[in-house]
Amino acid sequence: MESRTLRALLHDMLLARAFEERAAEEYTRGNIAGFLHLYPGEEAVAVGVLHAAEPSDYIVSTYREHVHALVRGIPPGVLMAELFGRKDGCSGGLGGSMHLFDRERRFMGGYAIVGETFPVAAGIGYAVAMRQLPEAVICFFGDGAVNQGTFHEALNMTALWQLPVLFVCENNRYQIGTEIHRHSAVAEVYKRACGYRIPAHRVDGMDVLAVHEATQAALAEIRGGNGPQFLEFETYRFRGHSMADPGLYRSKVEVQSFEQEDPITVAIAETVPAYPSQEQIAAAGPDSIARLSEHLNDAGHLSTDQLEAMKAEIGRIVEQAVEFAANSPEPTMADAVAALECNRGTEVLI
Amino acid sequence: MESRTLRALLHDMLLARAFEERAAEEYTRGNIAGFLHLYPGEEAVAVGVLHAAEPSDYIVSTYREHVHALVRGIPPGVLMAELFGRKDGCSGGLGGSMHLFDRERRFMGGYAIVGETFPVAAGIGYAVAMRQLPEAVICFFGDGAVNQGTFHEALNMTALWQLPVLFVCENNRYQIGTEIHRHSAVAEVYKRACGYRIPAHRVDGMDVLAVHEATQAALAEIRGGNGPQFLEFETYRFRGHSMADPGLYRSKVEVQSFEQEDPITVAIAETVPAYPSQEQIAAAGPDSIARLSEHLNDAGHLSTDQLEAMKAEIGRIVEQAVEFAANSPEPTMADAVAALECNRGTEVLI
Amino acid sequence: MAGEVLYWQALNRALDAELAADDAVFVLGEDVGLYGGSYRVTEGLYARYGEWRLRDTPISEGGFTGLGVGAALVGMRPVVEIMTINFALLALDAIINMAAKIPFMSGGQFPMPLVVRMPGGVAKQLAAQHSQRLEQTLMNVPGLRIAVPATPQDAWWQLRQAIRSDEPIILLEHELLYFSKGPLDETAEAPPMHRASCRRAGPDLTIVAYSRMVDLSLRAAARLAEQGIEAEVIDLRSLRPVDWDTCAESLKRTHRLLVVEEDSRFAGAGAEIVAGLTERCFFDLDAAPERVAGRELPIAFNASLEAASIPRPSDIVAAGKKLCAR
Amino acid sequence: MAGEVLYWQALNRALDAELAADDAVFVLGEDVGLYGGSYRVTEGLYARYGEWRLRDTPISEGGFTGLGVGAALVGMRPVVEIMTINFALLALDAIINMAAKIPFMSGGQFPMPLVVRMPGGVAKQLAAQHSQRLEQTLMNVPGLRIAVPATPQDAWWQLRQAIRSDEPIILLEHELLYFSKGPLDETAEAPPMHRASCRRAGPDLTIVAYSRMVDLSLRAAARLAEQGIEAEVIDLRSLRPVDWDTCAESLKRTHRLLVVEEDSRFAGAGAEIVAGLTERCFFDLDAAPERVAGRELPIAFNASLEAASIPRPSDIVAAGKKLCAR
Ligand SMILES: Cc1ncc(C[n+]2csc(CCOP(=O)(O)OP(=O)(O)O)c2C)c(N)n1
Ligand SMILES: Cc1ncc(C[n+]2csc(CCOP(=O)(O)OP(=O)(O)O)c2C)c(N)n1
Ligand SMILES: [Mg+2]
Ligand SMILES: [Mg+2]
Repeated sequence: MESRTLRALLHDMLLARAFEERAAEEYTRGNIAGFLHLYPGEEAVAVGVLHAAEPSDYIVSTYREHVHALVRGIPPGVLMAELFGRKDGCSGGLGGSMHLFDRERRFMGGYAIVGETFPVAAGIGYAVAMRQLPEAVICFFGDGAVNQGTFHEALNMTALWQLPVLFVCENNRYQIGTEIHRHSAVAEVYKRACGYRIPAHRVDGMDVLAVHEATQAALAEIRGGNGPQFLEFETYRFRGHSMADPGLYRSKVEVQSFEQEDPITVAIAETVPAYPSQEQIAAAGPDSIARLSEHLNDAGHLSTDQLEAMKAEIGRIVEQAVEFAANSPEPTMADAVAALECNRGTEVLI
Repeated sequence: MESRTLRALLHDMLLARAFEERAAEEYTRGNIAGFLHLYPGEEAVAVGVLHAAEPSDYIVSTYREHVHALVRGIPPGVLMAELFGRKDGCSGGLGGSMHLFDRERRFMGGYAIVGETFPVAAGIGYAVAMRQLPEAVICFFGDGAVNQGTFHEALNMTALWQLPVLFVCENNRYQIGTEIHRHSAVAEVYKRACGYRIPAHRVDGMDVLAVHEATQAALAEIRGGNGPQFLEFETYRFRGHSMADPGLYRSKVEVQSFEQEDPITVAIAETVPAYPSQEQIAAAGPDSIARLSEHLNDAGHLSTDQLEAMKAEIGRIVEQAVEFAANSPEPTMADAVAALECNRGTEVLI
Repeated sequence: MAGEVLYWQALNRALDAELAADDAVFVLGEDVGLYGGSYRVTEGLYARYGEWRLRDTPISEGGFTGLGVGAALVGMRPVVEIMTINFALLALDAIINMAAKIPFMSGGQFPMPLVVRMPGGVAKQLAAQHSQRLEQTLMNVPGLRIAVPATPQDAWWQLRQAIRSDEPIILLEHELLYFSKGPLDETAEAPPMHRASCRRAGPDLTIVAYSRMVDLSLRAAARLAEQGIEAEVIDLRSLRPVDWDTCAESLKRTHRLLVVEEDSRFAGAGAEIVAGLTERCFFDLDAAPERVAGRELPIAFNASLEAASIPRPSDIVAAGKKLCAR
Repeated sequence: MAGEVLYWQALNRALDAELAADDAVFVLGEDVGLYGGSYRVTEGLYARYGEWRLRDTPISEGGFTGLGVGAALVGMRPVVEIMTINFALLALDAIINMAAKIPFMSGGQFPMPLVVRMPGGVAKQLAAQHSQRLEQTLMNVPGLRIAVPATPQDAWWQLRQAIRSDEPIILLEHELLYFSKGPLDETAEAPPMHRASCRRAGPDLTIVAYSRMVDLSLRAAARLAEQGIEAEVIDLRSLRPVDWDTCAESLKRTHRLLVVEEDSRFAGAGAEIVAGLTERCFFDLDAAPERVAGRELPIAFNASLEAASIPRPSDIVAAGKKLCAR
């Protein structure tokens, strides 16, 4: 993979992490309210998948969709403004955190009723197939969502009519507080697709390169006119289900063991060969720092300095996003009515 | 298999056929109205399955359930009275053809919204499992029903909690006018069960003995505490979807080829060894009739005379059923209100 | 110009016209294609437009209605047929939580040119689960429009208007109206979709009805006239929005309101009609408004009980007389 | 005897009492077990009663509500928790076409001892899809009962009554009430489930409300009192059936009706209250009845718009003054 691509993946993962952690802070400060579902731990999925997509593809997502939106290219300020409920948000402050929409970027919405993404994606896929366009629809959902009836109905229809839909399961092993073995008779989610003859694979969702590669392959199949594809990414969320969830149902050991697989740490290791952790540096003592910096010099992709610079820039981006959001006005009742009536054309209806 | 059992299977299949054909006549005469979904062609399934069940098992069915009810033991007169909408019907004339209920015989209802049978069966199974009783729930449904979301949801829950439910798919290859390859991505219905780790088999639904055997085996597994089982029976309906359906979407060739597999003809061949068809007798000429009757004499199970007697008796049963129905009074509005309020106890509610 | 056609034929022609006019239009539902629709509404169209435009679906109401929503998001104009409204309970999330809300919650980015057609009402001994009426459920949803054509002409007009509109629109058809006949002038200009229509003028009493109850009300009005009571009969044609002005204007003259609906009375569609008109016309009313409505019972299979569970012309006559006696 | 508890605690104790009293009772829903319920209503019960009695379900609202129906058919007393009413759109077939109709269509053979609990209403910036109110949908269903407890005491009473009853009963809880406090006397005798309660007496105006709107109405009544208008505030407690007598009796004295509901106005629950009371009390009324209700909009995420989309005490005060000025 090219350096540039690798750097871009890392950049977006770091941005995603920083954006979400900042959103959590703003929630604590009272600038964001309602349900706030954060993504830390799962960045490799959104970044790996969406970097494999074309601008002409469509994205359908859930309530845990900030990072999908961000990686898709919605400006961080516009996103943050939506979380703040402001007029300059991507849904005009009317949708909020769970309902991000961006027509221009074909970001077809965050849906908050579990299972809605499936038929919406199927419907967009139907339109694409009918018009015989080379576009694909990427449908995100969690492990808990696969037990909703619409999952089954949509998988059957997309397979039956060979619709260009890529089903992307973000299997973080939890449906709020219910662990996958307690909600699904079959914990290997990709196996569900066999009942519909949809090609399905399970991939390490903590490894952004593996995610990217699997997605490219699946999208190529879809564009080849071979109907839907299914990818299950094994991942983990480091935080509670939403800001309201203390996450008491998970053991500390479990959470820690997944934190060691943090996709960002993993991605950094990939991008910055031999980049040492702060602990490694401390543990190695001054002598070995010298030794380690040699590794960094042979690097391939990114020096520690460059990484620090990237992080600093991301810090500024997020800061600006918050500023933009804070300065954006609130939508008015007239805006709300106009949104509802956006589809009131000139037809003789009223 | 014992002679007695074989004769009982044949008897019930013949009764079923006669009952349904008579219902069709009564519909034409205007004594029955509404939707009337008949069963001819599929008798081997209901008879084979239900003869393997215990009185303590529960039955959940669809709108095409007259024969399930009949074989379960609801008296033909009581059934016919329900089709006539009369007070002595098994649902008091309030439910009608699609909503047959009989608490005593654990006939837990015919449901007319496709897909409702699944969660109802799961719920009864839940109660049985919780109470650790040796009972099973038999859930009937068609090939079209498996694309409803509740199918998926119920299969997952029954498998997850190991509930004692036998799923019985009557695959007659049509969802009204839509052939199975046009409604399901996977036409081998039993394969759907694999996504839930439910043991599943496909069986010839025109062969009553095969149906019976498969059901016995599945029920034994269930009673052994091994959770749900799934059986797909390949069958065919000779008539339209309901009395309102001329069935123009099926080719004559197809219908005829299935008629040659009529489960009743097949069952008669099984029960009355060497019992010749009218055509065979005619074609063989007088000499061979003599020869064939020898076969009948070694018979095992039933002589031609006995068969004719059985048919005659069935004719009388059906005749009496119609008479009983025609003489039953109509339910009154007070009956209707009482039914709605059957559950209004002595609690302090109103 | 105007010939007589059956109600289903008017719908069939409307679909045909719109399918021909715009290739973003497609129809989906169970047996709408090869079979031609269980009430013949799509007869002949499969052969003409092919399977992508007339899509036979699996039995997956929630899924295929949601599929319609998705297709509408990208500019298609799907016409979803839910075989009967009884199955719409499985599709309400798609209609209420998606179709009606997406235009709003996307901040106005996504219009929703979706039509959902469904026959409903009490037909002939279809029993409790197949005699559903859901108008009040849908009426309470901001963002939806509901049309209730009672004649072939309105069926033709309102279905075409619905398909051409970018709003999510529900067309409630009635199973017993499909084979009713009436004039159809395909070239006549359509009134606004929500405009109520006065089907009979009269100074003594205003009867407000919709769908099949319009015909029953007209029959009752004829009988009332024999007894010296001249009722005005208003066909609402639309249940969301309701054309309050036409009704209020009539009440100003008649001072008496009778609402007729097939739905069971308690919290049915008639509740809003009575409440909305009382609020608007309180001082015009000389008597308490009345509703003739379905009973508080599921619909029985037995034919006599079924008939007694919904309004009959005689019930309307009795209520009209009582109301005018006050 | 009576201590102060939170609303969710009253529900928790009611469940505990009934789970202990009858082993046919079991609770099912998403995260009701190990997690203890998203609003803490089932806290501690999983440990006490085990997984078969507190069943964590997959996300399958249609399926597990239908499972409750099946279990009720064989004499269990399931208490289904739908995490929030927003997801009930996926379970309406089980509630409306099954639970409410089976007793009737089985000819009275099968009672339906099912309880479905669900929090709903507009809470705090949960946005369009999570701010649903469905009372009018359920009110139109013969065979259902709907309880809307507004206080911990009623929550305790009505949940226990519901579990002990053989009728299918919906308990509509309000997300903003869970953490409200009030007295609870566990030994006090319960009034009939459907009986409305007069929360404040006054001769000038009758305010009819339910659920969270009761508290807002009481606050508005206090402010009206400062301006010389003494309002009576009636808490309906039950939406099906409605206790007409208590309301009518009040109107006989006050002659003015104001209905307050959070639901959007058009065809909301208030429509039936206004229509039913107008029909019953027309000649007692001195002015047209009024509704203070939610706007005809999905609920916006933005906090100010959200607040402006549902009744505020000031809206009630304004409507009360206007009504009494007539
Ligand atoms: C139909 C429906 N039921 C329940 C909920 C409440 N709920 C929100 S998120 C969630 C868990 C979803 O789990 P999963 O699909 O694994 O996604 P994750 O949150 O883990 O990303 C639940 C139960 C909902 N939003 N919609
Ligand atoms: C939810 C729902 N959708 C549609 C229908 C209309 N309908 C009645 S039977 C039927 C076909 C069912 O096919 P299948 O499950 O194969 O059973 P079969 O009639 O062949 O026995 C349909 C579509 C219905 N009753 N319920
Ligand atoms: Mg998850
Ligand atoms: Mg079939």
